[in-house]
Amino acid sequence: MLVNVLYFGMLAEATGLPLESWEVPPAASVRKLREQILDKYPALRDRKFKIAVNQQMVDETLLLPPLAEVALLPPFAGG
Amino acid sequence: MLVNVLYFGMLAEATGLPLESWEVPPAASVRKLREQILDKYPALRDRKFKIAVNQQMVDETLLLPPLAEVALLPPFAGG
Amino acid sequence: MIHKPKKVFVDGPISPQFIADSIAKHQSKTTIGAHNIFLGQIRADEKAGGTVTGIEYTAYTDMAEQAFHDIREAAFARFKLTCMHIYHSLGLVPTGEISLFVFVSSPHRRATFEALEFIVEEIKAKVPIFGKELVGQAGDYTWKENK
Amino acid sequence: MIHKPKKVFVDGPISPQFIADSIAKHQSKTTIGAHNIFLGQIRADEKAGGTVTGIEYTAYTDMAEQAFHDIREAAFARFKLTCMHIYHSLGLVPTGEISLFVFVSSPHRRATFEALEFIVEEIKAKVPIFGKELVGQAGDYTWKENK
Repeated sequence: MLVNVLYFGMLAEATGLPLESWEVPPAASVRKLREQILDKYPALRDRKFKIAVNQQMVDETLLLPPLAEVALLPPFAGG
Repeated sequence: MLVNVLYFGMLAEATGLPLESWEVPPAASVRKLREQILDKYPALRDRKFKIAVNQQMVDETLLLPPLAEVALLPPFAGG
Repeated sequence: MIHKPKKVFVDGPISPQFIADSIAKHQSKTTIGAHNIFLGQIRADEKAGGTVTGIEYTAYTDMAEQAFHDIREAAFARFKLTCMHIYHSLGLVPTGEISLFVFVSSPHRRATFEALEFIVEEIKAKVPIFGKELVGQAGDYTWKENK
Repeated sequence: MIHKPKKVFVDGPISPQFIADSIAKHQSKTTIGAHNIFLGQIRADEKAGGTVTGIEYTAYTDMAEQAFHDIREAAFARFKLTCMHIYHSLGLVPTGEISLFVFVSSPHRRATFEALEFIVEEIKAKVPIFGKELVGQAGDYTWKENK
């Protein structure tokens, strides 16, 4: 199952790209995807980030829907 | 002893003048002066006001110094 | 720190352009991170005699200037502010126009929120300013009273 | 009441003139008695590598616009407001310039104080906007994080 992952700010800097498709097992959780991403980009282990799925903040137990838009969000700095 | 009395806003309207000299007994209190003023201008009995002496809010037990600047202040409306 | 007495009263309404110029002057003060501005605007309230068309402000000016000065000093003592400006109208301010402009600046937002509210409440309660609300077209009026 | 989604993001700094124009547009709304404005300005903070010269803002724009919309709706539901406007910069905002402009208006002051603080805190906490603080002249930078 494919999901689209967006990286922002310092995370895009660490991965070297803003957007990437990931293949995950059917009914994979956010946590599972997070682990795959950290395996590929160990530099992200030191960074604080939260995860949004389809533009909603979620916790890691959520099961990813197909074609989910997943965003890795570093600390907010608006204002 | 002479004191100068200033009337503002709706009070000046009721007295018909903004400024007036009053003769009061030596060591007269603010309350005493207030009574004299209300006797001369009964219309002021219906009006809310506070009294400042030499530009400080005071209570009515204060004894008036000679040549005091006494101000009758209706409710404030700044802003 | 002693802050020099500043002119607060302006003749008639305070214009949006005056506010813009005041904001622009603070762009060289690069320790500022947050500005907070309060504006009082004249409402077209409905009264028994008709609609309010404006407020004519008068003041016990000597005492009022001292009161503004005391409020400034108290706010600088209580809150970590970089700048503070207060302007208030005298004379006629028509409905829809601005009669009070309070402007505080600080490195961080918290001080500006607390200071602005403190200053506005103090002005309303402690400064001897009087307002005649002009009502309708026949020359009627009522006297305004702060709550 | 449904409020139509409004454009929040602007390219680069927010000018004092833009703020003045926004204030002027409210003079025809004669139920308004109080305006309250928050401005975020870029500080020249000292960092290890030198002085901050500006912040480069990026955002997850789709989610951010939805977050701004939700904050607007929540503020209209909680506070008795006549108007509310929020503008935030994207791209480079140099030190001393304004990156956030929040503007609330109401018949009475109390609602504006409470609403303004609520909105600013919500924006800082919930809107996915990211800031790269440019430091010194050698191309160094740090990532900003709201507290």
